[in-house]
Order: sequence, then structure tokens, then C-alpha cells
Amino acid sequence: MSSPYQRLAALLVVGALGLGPSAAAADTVTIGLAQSITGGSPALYGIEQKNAAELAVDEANAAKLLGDRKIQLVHLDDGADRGQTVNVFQRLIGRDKVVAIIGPTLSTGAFAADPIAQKAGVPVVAASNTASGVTDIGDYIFRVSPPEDRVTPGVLKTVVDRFKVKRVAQIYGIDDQLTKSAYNTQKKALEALGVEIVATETFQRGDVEFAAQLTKIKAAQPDLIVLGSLAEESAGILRQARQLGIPKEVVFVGTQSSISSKFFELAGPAAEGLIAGTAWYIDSPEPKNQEFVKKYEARFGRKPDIYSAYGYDAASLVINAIKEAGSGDRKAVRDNLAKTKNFPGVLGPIGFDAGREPVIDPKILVASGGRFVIFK
Amino acid sequence: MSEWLASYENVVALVLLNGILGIAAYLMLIVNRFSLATGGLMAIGAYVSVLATMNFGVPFALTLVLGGVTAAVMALLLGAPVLRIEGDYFALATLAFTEIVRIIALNWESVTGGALGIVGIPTETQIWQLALALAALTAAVFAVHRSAAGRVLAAIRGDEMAAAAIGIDVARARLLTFVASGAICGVAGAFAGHLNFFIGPSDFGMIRSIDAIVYAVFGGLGGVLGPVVGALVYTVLPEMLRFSAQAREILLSLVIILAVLFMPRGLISLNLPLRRWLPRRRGQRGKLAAGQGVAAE
Amino acid sequence: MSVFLQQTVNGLSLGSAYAVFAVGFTLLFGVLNVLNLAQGAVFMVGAFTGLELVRLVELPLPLAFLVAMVTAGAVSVLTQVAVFGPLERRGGHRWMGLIASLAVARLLVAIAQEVFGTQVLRYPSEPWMEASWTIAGVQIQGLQLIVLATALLVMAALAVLLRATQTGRAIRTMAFNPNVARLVGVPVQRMTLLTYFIAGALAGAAGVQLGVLYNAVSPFMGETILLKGLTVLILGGLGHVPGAALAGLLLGLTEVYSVGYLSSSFRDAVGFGLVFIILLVRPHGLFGLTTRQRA
Amino acid sequence: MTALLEISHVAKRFNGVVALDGVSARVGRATITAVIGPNGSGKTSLLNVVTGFYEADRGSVRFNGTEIAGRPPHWIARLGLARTFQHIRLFEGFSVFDNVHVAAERRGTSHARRRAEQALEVVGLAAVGRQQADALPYGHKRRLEIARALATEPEILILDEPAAGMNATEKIELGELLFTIRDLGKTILLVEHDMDLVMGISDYVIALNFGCTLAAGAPAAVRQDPQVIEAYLGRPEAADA
Repeated sequence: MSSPYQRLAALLVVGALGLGPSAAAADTVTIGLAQSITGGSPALYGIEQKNAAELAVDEANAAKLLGDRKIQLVHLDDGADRGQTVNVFQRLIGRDKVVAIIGPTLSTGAFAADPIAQKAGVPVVAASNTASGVTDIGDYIFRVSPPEDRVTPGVLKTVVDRFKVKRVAQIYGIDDQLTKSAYNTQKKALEALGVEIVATETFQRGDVEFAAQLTKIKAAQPDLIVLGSLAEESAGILRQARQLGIPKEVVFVGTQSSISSKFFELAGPAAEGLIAGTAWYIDSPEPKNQEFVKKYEARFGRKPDIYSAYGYDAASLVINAIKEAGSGDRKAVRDNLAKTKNFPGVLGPIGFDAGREPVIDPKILVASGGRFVIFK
Repeated sequence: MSEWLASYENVVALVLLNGILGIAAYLMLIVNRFSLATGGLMAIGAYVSVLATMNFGVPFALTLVLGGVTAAVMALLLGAPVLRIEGDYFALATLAFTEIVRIIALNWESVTGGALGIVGIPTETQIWQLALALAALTAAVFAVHRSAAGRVLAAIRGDEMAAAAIGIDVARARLLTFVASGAICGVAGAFAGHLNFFIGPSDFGMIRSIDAIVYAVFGGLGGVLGPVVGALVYTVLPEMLRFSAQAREILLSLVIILAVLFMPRGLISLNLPLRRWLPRRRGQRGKLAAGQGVAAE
Repeated sequence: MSVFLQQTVNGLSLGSAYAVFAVGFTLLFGVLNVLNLAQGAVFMVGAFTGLELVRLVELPLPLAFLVAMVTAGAVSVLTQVAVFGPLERRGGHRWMGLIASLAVARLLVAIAQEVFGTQVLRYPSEPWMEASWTIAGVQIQGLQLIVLATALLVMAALAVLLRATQTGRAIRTMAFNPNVARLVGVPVQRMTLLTYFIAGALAGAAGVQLGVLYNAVSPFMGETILLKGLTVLILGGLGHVPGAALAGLLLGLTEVYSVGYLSSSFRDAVGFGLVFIILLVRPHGLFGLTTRQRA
Repeated sequence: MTALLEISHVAKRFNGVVALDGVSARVGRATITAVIGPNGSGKTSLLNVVTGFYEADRGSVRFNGTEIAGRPPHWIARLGLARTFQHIRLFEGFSVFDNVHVAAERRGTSHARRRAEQALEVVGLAAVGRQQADALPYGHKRRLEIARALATEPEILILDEPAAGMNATEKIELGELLFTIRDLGKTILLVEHDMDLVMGISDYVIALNFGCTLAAGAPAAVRQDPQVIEAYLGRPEAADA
């Protein structure tokens, strides 16, 4: 039996192997993927983005998109902890010498880690950060996920006009950047529309019980209930709202996060009627999208959701920019990303505006018969 | 070397920062209190210092002091009523404090930015500052261990009732320790706030408090180097295990379980050459009887 | 008035699941003086076991519920045999036990994530689950009643076990004093394992209850309930079994009323504030014995 | 006789169980006073009330004329009342010397080392100061507790069953030690089961039963008291306990 000291030493040696320099071959281009696959519910959308990015890279390699040069994808998990997001960024930039980074999963991580990439001159393309201000960090920061303020005001205006809404209730996740950011945008848009907000309720990440909030909302008799919530929370809220007998005439509007087959699985028949604005839905007729959905399902055994779509397009856009740049030069890749217009993505034709926000065509969808269809 | 540092700069910073937090937790543990207030006190230090920087342009050095003092005052106000609560009840009362701070930070949007946090904080925190702070703190705690005050703390740890019986004001000593621990958490919070451009309420929850205790206990409560070694290993371990993205969590938890099983008195209980740097009284027997006997009678 | 009654119904069904979880939690504490932070993960194991039995093996839910309880109990026993027991024999400090329990929780969550993925899953819906009635403007779901009934049943069974059987007396003797238990011939090791089993089974029961009621089973579902469990533990008095049952209901109602009549964003602050104030007034919890000695 | 310690009508109950039911007693300066009584008669509870570890429900404890009932233990200790415990409570991990040194430092850090050494000399442990206290034989641990109490320079030394677990020789030595301490001008109040020891060394004996004072006076007188005989001495198995 070895001494505890030796045991510790052995442990440290084994671990230290992972900290050595990385041997990247000359004929490869490395892209970093900073996604949370552990650390609680953020892993839900981190894994989707990781899967989709891997799919995009494998396809590009198979199609020899960069000629003889291979694209290597290095994924590092930050455990949804923003301290680790910074660790991951520094390591991708310093050790793995990545050309660009796709990620991170959470906006909190983006605010902490993106400035490092900006300083190092490494382009970052986010696929799930929707908080406002992320791309203001610098001219190397892009995203394909449209911030809520690009989508929500239009959706709410349409809904309020169509259903002659007078009274609105809001419910949102107070401790999550994504949902909180969505709430802020929704509130501003509702105020601009001049409707009365009769109830504002919150919940926290991990909550599964919304009955107390919904009972209060029901008593306030709104015509419209606006959700600032992720897919699984939206499903819970809708089910419990119906169980509490909130009438069918009351309209529900959700965020882009609800665009997921998971939502229908979890909500069941209660999903019916939810309205959300987004660039993507699984039945989107774009040919590129139909192909993507098929391939994704074949490889991962489940249907993609909106984060898979964002992840796929983020990776495709980065690969395209490397191809256009003709090299793995970070500056050239950034410039080509910034120039991208009307790239055929699964989200439809996509490009970046001067603020490096996505230029896409948001659609208004409604849940109907177990799927999202265009709201008419 | 500089390239290595560029890749692992933040890891190094976190090791040092966590070392400081580990010592804050350690100080409470050696007076037999399992404090989960670390996260809450750290949050107070972080928000106060960051707001001072962002809104009033206060120099960084001064914001460190400000963060430390505010957290210390908070610890004083909190500690006076709470410290008389014993054992696991105390742990849960301080957990309640940390959670309440987090909920206030989430709701007090005009000041804290709510869940969206505060963005664009100037990154003033440097590795050398953290290293200096950790070194100074380690030296200070080491000196305290060697002083009459240190013997008082050791006596409380050794047996609370006997300590009271020789005239030691256990409650007062504990309150002072809590205030000192709070000041350290506050300064650590101020450093953390100026490390990564951004702070938000989720940075300072229960997990932060538990992690700090893990550094101390995992490292070993035999001396001030225990929490520092604990923070080092516990912070670097996840980075070392990156060679397996899929199984990282499983490996990490297995390593911790094995470490706990085979080194039940902490890493520092190993026969390291460091040992002579530890205070004299680290015993051959690691079991802290008093820690178990806190629920009196 | 109907809003108040509705909130009460909401609070009781939520609180009864809290109670089932907390009773196991507090039993472990009371009998073995162990604060086992892996209980939340065992709760999650119970929820997943029940789910897989219903989905893959197509067991009827009541049967799946029982098997999930047994499985969660077995996992709990396994953690004792593999980790907590050896640690205690090696003279690990009580605080080391806490760290070990956190690591065990992390391990169980990581394994669940590998096996089931991070997706939130739900129990297959059956018509009887959707039944609900409106009584005086209050919506009552069949599921809520079933959760409440099973909670009462499970806790009544525990009460009978502890109060009316030889085994229960042995467990209570251990809670009173392990040394006395040894002297009067209680098989301490066997009773320790049994206590872990009961605590795990109760956590598993709560996992299935909440999983079915709220349609949300995920590897991370244990984290929230753990915090609730800790709160209930305090409100009820550490180690006080009937106290935990009452305090579980109390916390459910407190949460619901604070959403209903204060503000939902301060719901958890109200729960923790309550803990805080109770500890200041009664340092050993609401139902705990008063301190006898000062140091 | 002017009493150094005056206990009047002290009562204490725990969750309904009466431990002390109006006990009164006086302890004279530079005497050895023993409290006797069967198990559960309230002896240790009385010591705990006097030293502040229990708060009395009612009654008064005056030391040198100062009311100390309800004061915290450390305050009472600083006033000059030092105690030992029924179950030995040494500072875990401390050396023999450190146990005493930290106590001596309560009276100021200057010359604390010398005062600690003196206290060890009184109890005869000066030679083993560097040893780990945990490693001492049982009887020496008891002596070390006494040395630690002495190092706080008390006026009164309060001992809770100091002879418990000692063999006959050790008990004789303990008796001699207590005489030595009294001759240094200290007052001693002890709870003790060993009747031979109590009768041999005490100047004054207080007998308790069911939380009440049964008898008080010179050892010989208490020993003859019919109530004491019935409650206590009449049951030899209790006397041996």
C-alpha cells in the first residue's frame, strides 16, 4: 500500500498530462466550442449547440469545404460557471490557438469571457446569448441568436391588435439572464402598446410549481399572459394554467426558447395556442433546414430545437468565414464574418448587421396540433 | 511561460482567490462554526466595491478596503444574534443569510442590475495582487496561531466548555473571528468583482459558500496551509480532468470521494515537508471532538 | 375567498411532497446525526426509476412508485456501504462527511446525466391523471389528492414502523443514544443501514410524487428540493420526525401564501427569513428541545 | 464565619424535571466544602449553576458579595471561580504545558509561562510539560485539569468528582493535593462520591437529595444525620458508585 503522499502525487501527474501543450497539426484549423454540458439546466441548451456544431463541422470536413485542410473542433465544458468560462476561453485562445470560438452558452459567461477574446483578437459567435449588450463588448463579438428586442415587439403588437388585448399578465424567471432579459423587452413593448399590466409574477430556475403565481394571475383576469421562460418552464406554466382553469380565450405568448419539440412533449395538449416569435421552427420549409432536421435526428436520435439550429448556423458561418478568408487568420476570419450577408442557413438567409447582430427574418409562430406553424 | 500564463491566467487567479476564501472559511471552522455566510458576505464586498468603482470612480485599492469593511460590519450585525445558534442550526441560519442576500441582489435592480448583473467592470485585479493578499493573509493567520489570541482560538476548538471555564469569552472570540472572516470575504469579493468584467447574483450563492468550506476541509484543518492547498487542488482538478469532457463530472466526484476516504483528515494530513510550517498544535489525532460535541448536553 | 382556498390547495399538495422528502432527511439526522446532502440526488434517482419503469417496462404507476422507493432506498444504502460507513470507520471528521455527501450527490447527478441526458422528461400522461373537479370555484386535481393521500400513507406507515414495532423501538433507541443502543443489544450496523434505506425510500417516493405532479424529471431536480428540505429541517427541528412532516406542509403553505399575498420574487426570501427568525427566537427549531447548557 | 460563596434558594428544572429545588448553601473562605448526595440529587447541576453553565430559574448566588447568578461562565471564571469537569475536558491536541499556559494567560500574558509552570509544580506535573495531554495516564489528566484551573488564579476551586476513576493510592495523593491547595489560601468546593475521601478532607459537608438540601455541617455531624443515612449512606451500593 502506497503512502497517501504517493497517491496524491500520482493523481497530480495524471492530471498534469491534461495541462500540457497541445499539438495541433499544421494542416488543420481549430475552432473552439465553449458550451456548458454540465452544471444544471443551461446544459440543456449547451448540449444542443455542441451536437449541432459537431454535425456542421463533420459535414464540412466530409465535403472538403476547406480543401485538404481539416477543421478540428475543440469542445470545453464550463459547467455553467462563469469563472470556468473564462478558464475555457483563455485555454482555447492560448493553448489550442483557435481561430474562432462558438459560445459560450450563458450570457453571464459571455460578459465575463468575451472581453478576453476581444482583447486577443479572436472572433466569437454566440448561439444562445440573447441578453442585450453582448455584441457591444467589441467588434469581434457576433451572435446568431437574435436578441429578444428584435423579435418580441413585433409579436406582441400583432397579438395585442389581433385579440384586442386590454389586460396583460407577465410571468418570468427572475434569476436567469435569458428570461430576465426577455421580460425587460416584453415589458417595454407592452408599455409602448398602451395595455395595462395587471400582474407580474416571477419564479426561479429549477421551479416546477407555478400554481401559486398562476392562481394570482387568474384572479387578475388578464386577456394575455406573456411568459419569460425556457421551454420546460413554459410547458409547466401552460399545463398548470389550464389545470387551474384559466379560460381558453386567454392568449399565451412565449419566448424563442419555447421552440422545441420538448415543449410539446412536456406540455401535452396544453401547449395548444402558444404564440412565439422566432427565426426558426422545425417545419420551416427552407430546404437547408429540412436536411438539417433529418441529419440531426439520424445522428442524435431526437429532434433538434432552436438551440441546435442556432448552433448549427453559428458553426456554418464560422466555417464559411474561414473558407472565404482562405486562412486561419483570426482578423481575416472576423472581417469575413462581418461581411456575411444572406448566407443560406437553417434559419433562412442570415447575415450580420453593423452591430454584429444577426440579420434574419423573424416569423410569428403558433402551437397548433403538436407543432409550430406560421401564425396568420 | 508567458504563453502558459496566457492560457491559465484565470485558473491561477481563481486558485489564489479561492485560497483567500478557503482561509475565511477555515477561520470559522477552527472556532467550530460551519459558516455558509461566505457567499453572502462576498457578494456584499463585490457589489459595494464594484459600485464604488463604477459610480464614483473610487481607486481600486480603496474599493478593496470598502468592500472588506462593509462585509465586516455586516458580519458584526449578523454574527451578534446568529453566532449563539449551535452546530448545524448555525450552518443553516447562515445559509438563509446568503440566500436572502442573493434574492435581494436579484430584486434590487436599480442598484445591482438584477439577474442581468453589472457589465463592463474595469478589470483591476492582477495576479500579483491576489498572490500578495494571499501571502499576507497566510502570514497573518500563521502569526495569530502563534500568539496568545491563537491559543484562545485553539482552546475554543479543543473544548468550548473548558475554554469558558478558564475565562475565555467564547462568544466574543467567535464574533471577532466571524468579523475577520467577513472582512476577508469582502476583500475577496472586491477582487472577484474586478476580475472578469462582470458580476451577477448567481456568482455568490450557496455554492460559493460550500466551495469555500470544501477547500478548507478538503485541504485539512490542521493549519492555515490546509485551505490554500485545498483551494489549489480543488480548483485545478476540474481543469486537469478536461481530457475527458464527457466523464469529467463523474471523474471529479470520484476523485473527491476517494480523497475523502483515503485522506479523511484532509490533504495536508499527508506527510508533506510543509509540515514544519504548520502551527505546533496540529495533532496526531485529527478528529475534532469538540466539533461533534457542540450541541451541548 | 376562493383564491385563498385555491392557494391552500396548491400549498397542501406541494407541502405534502416536501414533507415526505424532509421526513427521510430528518430521520437520518435524528438517528445517525448525519446531514446527508446526497438526499436530493437520491430523490432524483427515485423519480427517474419510476419514470423508466413506467416508460420502458410499462409497470402501472402504483407499482412503479413502490419499486422506485425500494431502488432509491437501495441506492441510499449503497452510499452508506461504499462511502459514509468507511469514512466513519476511518475517523473522518463530521465535516468530511458533508463533503463526501456533496460529492456523492454530484456523482449521482453526473451518472444520471450520462444515462438520461440533460433533457427534462415527463411521466406518460394517462386519462386518470388529468381528472380534476371544481368545487366552490376551487380547482382540485385528482393528482393533487393522490399525492396528498400517498404522502399521508407513507408517513403513517413510517409512524407505525417507528412507534409500534420492535425495529422502530431499536431505531428510536439509537436516536436517543447509540451507546445505550449498543448496550441493550440493538444491532447498530443493521439499523443504520435500515435507516439509510428508509430515508432513501422516502426521498424516492417524493421524487415520483413531484415528478408525476409537475411533469418535470431531470438530473438536476434534486437541487431545489434539497434547499427546501434544509428549510423544513430547521422549521421542524433537526431530527424531529413529526416536526418535519408538519413543517413540510407549513413551508408549502408559506411559499404559496407569500406568492399570493406578498410577492413571488420574494417567495424564497420569506421561507429563509422564517428560518432565520425562528432560529433567533428558538435556536433549536420550532419543535426542537431547548438548550440546556451554555458554553 | 463570613461566606465566600453564598447560594440561596437556587432552583432549576429541565423540561419539567426538577433538578434543584431551592438549594441554599454557604462556602467559607479557605475551607474544603464537599457536596454529597445520591445520583441525580442535583450535585453537578448545582456546580453548573454556580459556574454559569446553567442559568438558574430562581435564587441567588453571591461570590464575595457580588451576585453572579445568570452571568456567563467566562465572566464568573474571571471573577475568581475556576472549575473542573466530571468528564475530563482537556484542550484536544494541546501539550500538558499549553493546557495550563492558555489558562495562565487569562491573567495577563506577562509571566504567564512562569505561572503556568508553578501551577504544574503544585500538581506535580512539571516534569511532563512537553508531553501531549491526550497521552497522559488518567489520574494525571485529572491533576492537569486542576492545574489548569489553578493557573487562572482563582479564589475558589470547584471540582466535579475529582476522584472518579482513581485507584486508592491516587485518591490519597489527591487528598494531599487538595490540602496543599487549601494551604495556599484557596477555597475548594467539590462534588464527590467517595465517602472516605469526603469525610477525610472536608471541613464542611452539604448533603443533597432530590434537589433539596438534606443536611449541612461538619462531616461527622452529616454522617450521623438520620435523613442522610436513609437517603444515601443506608444504601451502600450507591455510596460505592
